[in-house]
Amino acid sequence: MNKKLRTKFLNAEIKSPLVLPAGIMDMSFSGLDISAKNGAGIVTSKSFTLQPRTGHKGPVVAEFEGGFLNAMGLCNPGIVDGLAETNEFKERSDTPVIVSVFATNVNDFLKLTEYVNTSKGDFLELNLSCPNVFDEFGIPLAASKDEVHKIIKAVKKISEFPVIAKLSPNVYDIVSIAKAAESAGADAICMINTVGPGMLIDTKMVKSVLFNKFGGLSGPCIKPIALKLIYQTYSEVRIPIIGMGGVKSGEDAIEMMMAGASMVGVGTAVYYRGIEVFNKINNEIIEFMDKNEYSNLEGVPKLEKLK
Amino acid sequence: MNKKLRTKFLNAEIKSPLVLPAGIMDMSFSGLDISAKNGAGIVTSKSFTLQPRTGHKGPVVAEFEGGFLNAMGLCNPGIVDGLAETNEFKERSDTPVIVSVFATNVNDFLKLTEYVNTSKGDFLELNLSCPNVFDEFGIPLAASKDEVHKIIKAVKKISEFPVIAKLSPNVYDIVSIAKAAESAGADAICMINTVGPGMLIDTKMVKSVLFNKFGGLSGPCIKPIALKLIYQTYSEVRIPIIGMGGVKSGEDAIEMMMAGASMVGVGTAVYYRGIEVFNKINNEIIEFMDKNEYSNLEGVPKLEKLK
Amino acid sequence: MNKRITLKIAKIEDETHDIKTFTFKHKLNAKPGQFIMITDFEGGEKPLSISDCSEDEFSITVKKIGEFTSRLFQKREGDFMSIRGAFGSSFFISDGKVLLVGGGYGSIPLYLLAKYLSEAGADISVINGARTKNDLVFCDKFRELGIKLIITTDDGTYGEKVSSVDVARKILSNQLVPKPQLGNNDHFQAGAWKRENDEKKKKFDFVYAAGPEMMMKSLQGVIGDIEYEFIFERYMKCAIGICGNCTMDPLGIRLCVEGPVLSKKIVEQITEFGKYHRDATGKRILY
Amino acid sequence: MNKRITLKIAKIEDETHDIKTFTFKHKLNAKPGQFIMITDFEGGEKPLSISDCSEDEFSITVKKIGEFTSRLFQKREGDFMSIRGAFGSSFFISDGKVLLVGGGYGSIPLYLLAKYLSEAGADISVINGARTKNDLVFCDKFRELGIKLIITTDDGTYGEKVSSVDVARKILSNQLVPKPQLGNNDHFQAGAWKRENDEKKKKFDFVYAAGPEMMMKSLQGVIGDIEYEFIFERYMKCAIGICGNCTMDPLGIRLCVEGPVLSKKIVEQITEFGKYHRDATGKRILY
Ligand SMILES: Cc1cc2nc3c(=O)[nH]c(=O)nc-3n(C[C@H](O)[C@H](O)[C@H](O)COP(=O)(O)OP(=O)(O)OC[C@H]3O[C@@H](n4cnc5c(N)ncnc54)[C@H](O)[C@@H]3O)c2cc1C
Ligand SMILES: Cc1cc2nc3c(=O)[nH]c(=O)nc-3n(C[C@H](O)[C@H](O)[C@H](O)COP(=O)(O)OP(=O)(O)OC[C@H]3O[C@@H](n4cnc5c(N)ncnc54)[C@H](O)[C@@H]3O)c2cc1C
Ligand SMILES: Cc1cc2nc3c(=O)[nH]c(=O)nc-3n(C[C@H](O)[C@H](O)[C@H](O)COP(=O)(O)O)c2cc1C
Ligand SMILES: Cc1cc2nc3c(=O)[nH]c(=O)nc-3n(C[C@H](O)[C@H](O)[C@H](O)COP(=O)(O)O)c2cc1C
Ligand code: FES
Ligand code: FES
Repeated sequence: MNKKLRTKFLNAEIKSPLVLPAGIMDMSFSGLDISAKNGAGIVTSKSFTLQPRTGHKGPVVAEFEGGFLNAMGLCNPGIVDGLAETNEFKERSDTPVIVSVFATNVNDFLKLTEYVNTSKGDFLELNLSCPNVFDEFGIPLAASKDEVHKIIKAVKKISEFPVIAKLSPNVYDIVSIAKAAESAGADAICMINTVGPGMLIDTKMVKSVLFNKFGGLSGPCIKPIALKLIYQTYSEVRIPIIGMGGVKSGEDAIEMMMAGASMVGVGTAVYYRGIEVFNKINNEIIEFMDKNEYSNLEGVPKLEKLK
Repeated sequence: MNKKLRTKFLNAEIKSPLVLPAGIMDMSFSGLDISAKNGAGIVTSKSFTLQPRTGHKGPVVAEFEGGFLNAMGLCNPGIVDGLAETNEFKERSDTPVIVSVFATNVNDFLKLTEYVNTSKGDFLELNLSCPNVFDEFGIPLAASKDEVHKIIKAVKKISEFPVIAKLSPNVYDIVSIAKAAESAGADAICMINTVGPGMLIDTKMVKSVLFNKFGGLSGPCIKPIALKLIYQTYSEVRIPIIGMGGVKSGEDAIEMMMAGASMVGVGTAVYYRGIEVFNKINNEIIEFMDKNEYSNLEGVPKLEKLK
Repeated sequence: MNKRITLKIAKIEDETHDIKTFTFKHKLNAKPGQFIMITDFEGGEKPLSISDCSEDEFSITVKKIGEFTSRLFQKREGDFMSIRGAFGSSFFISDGKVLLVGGGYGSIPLYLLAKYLSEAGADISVINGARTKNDLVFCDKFRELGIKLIITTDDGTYGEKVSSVDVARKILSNQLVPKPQLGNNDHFQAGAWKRENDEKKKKFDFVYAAGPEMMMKSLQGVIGDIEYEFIFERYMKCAIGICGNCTMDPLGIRLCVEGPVLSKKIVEQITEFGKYHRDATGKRILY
Repeated sequence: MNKRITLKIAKIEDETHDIKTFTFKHKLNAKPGQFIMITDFEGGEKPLSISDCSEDEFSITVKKIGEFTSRLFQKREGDFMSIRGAFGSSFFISDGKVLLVGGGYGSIPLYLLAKYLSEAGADISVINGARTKNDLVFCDKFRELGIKLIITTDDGTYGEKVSSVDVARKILSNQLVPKPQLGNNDHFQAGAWKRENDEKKKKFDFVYAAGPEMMMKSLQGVIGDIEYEFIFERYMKCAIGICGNCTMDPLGIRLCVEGPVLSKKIVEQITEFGKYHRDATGKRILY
């Protein structure tokens, strides 16, 4: 891959700043592999839970103008079978892999971390986007800086891999949560998870389209929300940010970087532009760099931080 | 206008369920008038403040895939000149008008209400979407059910017009706020205001596109978020809802109604489909009713409420 | 194309005791091998092959298996169903000498294929097999196309007791030469179709197969170096190529996008073929 | 079309002491009368008429007035500016006998119009007026088009002391007949352009005007029943027809969508014409 795309992320050398995010093309080692082969610099596993989960009944996705709703329901084969896929991927590829895990309490996160410690993964990502678990003030886990701090602090104590906190955009003050993650020892932030959630209705059958009724928004239309939250967070934390949400083009990826992202996730755009999307965006980034005379990614400027 | 579109809203007879929402084509009596002439059943004034406001410097709007960001900054001529426009409109039209007002505290809302009492308006709408004023727990006004309750209760005591609470979607639990509004005596809910906010970046100049940096999302892509919040609210309050957010077609309007809206706002779609958008949507609603054999709007079913 | 459309069921027809065809009036523009995702919004959205498709209508043909298909079987004409698609790859349309091998409800996508092949002027033989006579689908439809039809049953309830793969092996090696059927006299009869010595041996140009994966796996072993396409099933959720549930190892082929029809070159690289597939959790299930 | 594009300033030229032309290399496809919104992202996005436009470049011509335009005047060639557009209505292109009346920097959109009219074969007279000689724009550009040019100044610093509306009145009533200019000898000279008795009176087909609103208001009084189009200015924010800041009473015409060029039929119904406009708060400002 073109040298111009080389980047560092937490002391790892990465061949492209693009990341395959959790939940996209990652139910199998081969899904990770084809994404890496198509130009992703880092790939992320599905968010694994302790037990296997079938996820929600279909329809689990629904398109609208500007994006998709999804309510996969965290379907995954469970941490044991999941890590087997991750390991099989690592036997074939030198592309770094982020193992994503999901739980709703410290204990389960710790158990998951122990499993991940035994794997061939490179990074551990904690999916902290649960809207259904509340702290004592009735604030959802995703929005509770105390919960987030507690979980990360505990996980950091035992994790053998750098720890990435994946944050939900659906909170008042994502910056305070990012800061809580940072102060608890998180090595990086990954943001944003899906927005909303939202709903769509079939007017002929008078039914919500998703069987789960509600699903998170992803795709181009969430990009402005992602950029804003990444920019705010970048202005106040020092740890690197994997920025994502609606990235579809090289231009979008550059926007993410200018907002403060070190790495850029590309999820739903796999639908819009095919699995080749990573290389397409890689090439567009190079084009942009050539046109604007940036010789390496570090040279691409960031917005002035918010005061 | 076609009789099929007749609807009741708070004891007023309305010729179409479509509403021109606050902030769209409403800086002048003639903007309201042309919207009514083009088929809006109710028109809303710009949100007036006690003093005139120039609003933010431009750019104040920015397009992205699926919608627009705007950061108008509540520009308005102030309540006195604003009501003069409203009154001039009412001299020419029998279309009901909602006077929207914005403040950040009870006292100012009360002063605004006194002005509105002297006007020819038909409804009073309180724009409660301020993200910049916090209650004692650090919760923004838009998200504080106590603040919302306090303001509405006070305003209801003196308002000579039915009071509509306009809610922000950017809160954890819009239902509790809607319920607070209802229990304080609000006659209706208007939802949703713009989403996010978000940001866009010009990659050549490395600047945020909006001079205010951040702006609220409107347009088609917020429809799923609007539908979800309206549906949740409809499931738990009895007062009518003016539903809005991304409505662009008759099908969208029907979705809003099925989610629980009594009236449907059409804002940003004025850009996509011209000022004729109201009549276009009116016609599409009639077409839908004919095709699915609904003889009046009350016959259009709602989704089963959430339990 | 992922736009959802909600349609009334225009017609429901029984194919067998547990297979029905549902027809919708809608211009779908689907090609043989493609599928739709269909739902009634009551839980479950499922991939089903297009079994027929014309200018203004299309059909799906469904075997009652579990929760979703059972509910579908209770629908009546006039009921709404909501679909998106058509999705996926379609069969190559050869104009040469071709053999189609279908097993059980797997034969469903082969009918539309046969129609297209027939229009293209191909010399078509179809082996339509099933476990037992009651599971045979589309025999009449194949007959109507006027092609060479060979019906087999594993248990001999229709014709001899024989596996379709065995028959395919004999036909591909020209030991047997199927003749255009006479009336309904088209069950497998090894004797009747023995190659006469004066019959010319023309090699087959293309083999198509649809059916149980283990059947296709065996068939692969007898095809030799002839070009082929198989149609596969994997658990599908999004059908738009993002969730990754339907990927096939080790290529990461997404069956909903690059499939469901896969060509020889791809099939030969698929190590999970005939070994395992993944369920709704992503767990591997061995065959 | 609302897509934003960020471009380098290719060329900056002085027109007068306080008017400059900025040229960009970009295919804008704008028609005479249309405008763009332009910003440097330092505060302010402003509507400016397209003053020239060809296959691969376009220009704007700007008078230094306040904060934004002053900052614009400090830009250099090679600096970026970001634009969206072109927006709005454009002038009708007549091929008859037409009179263009421009006042001050208002003449800016008339040059591109004159170019189009000239191509359409119209018989063109332009009255290019200003308060004083230093405020005259585009005189040379109009001269290059080889059309009948009449330059007026309110204070007589170029030609006689005369108002452009007065001159327009005389020309429209055929008391004066403008002749093609000789060299730079095109300032207003009532004597030189008196109608000779043998000159045929052909009525004007179309009048175009651009300039201070009160000038256009007076002009309206002398046009009689000839068709006309005026180009207006109102405070613009969104430029996409949703904020309503630029509406004109009582029609609710959005100047950014239905304007900035308005035809006689519309202008005649606009009650605020020459009376008031609205500022950034929406407050009415009397002329
Ligand atoms: C591309 C493709 C085309 C198909 N075409 C046809 C067809 O034309 N006719 C037909 O009858 N069947 C077809 N199937 C199979 C059909 O999708 C399943 O029979 C159906 O989903 C069963 O659902 P259920 O709820 O009734 O059964 P369940 O009890 O839910 O499942 C029974 C079995 O059906 C399969 N299945 C269930 N859900 C899915 C899913 N979402 N994706 C894939 N497989 C699933 C699994 O093997 C499962 O073990 C096709 C499958 C695929 C992938
Ligand atoms: C359709 C249209 C075409 C125009 N074409 C030209 C042109 O070709 N050349 C040119 O020099 N000027 C043109 N103008 C006027 C130009 O927009 C203003 O001169 C400019 O915006 C002044 O900005 P400022 O910050 O320098 O001055 P400010 O000090 O901000 O304002 C001075 C005056 O400029 C006007 N103005 C300011 N902002 C706006 C705005 N957003 N929209 C409309 N008017 C505004 C107001 O009358 C204001 O009183 C046009 C205006 C319109 C509406
Ligand atoms: C189908 C789908 C499944 C997802 N599953 C997960 C998941 O398991 N864990 C997680 O942290 N995020 C999950 N996400 C969120 C994505 O990782 C990403 O944050 C989001 O989609 C925004 O990026 P995009 O707009 O590029 O898709 C999922 C998104 C989609 C569309
Ligand atoms: C340019 C613009 C200005 C707006 N101004 C206001 C306002 O002053 N007060 C208010 O309550 N809502 C305001 N809104 C929000 C709209 O009333 C509406 O809630 C929102 O745009 C969603 O509807 P839409 O997607 O149909 O535009 C504004 C929206 C836009 C796009
Ligand atoms: S079903 Fe989701 S990738 Fe194929
Ligand atoms: S500037 Fe907003 S409507 Fe014209």
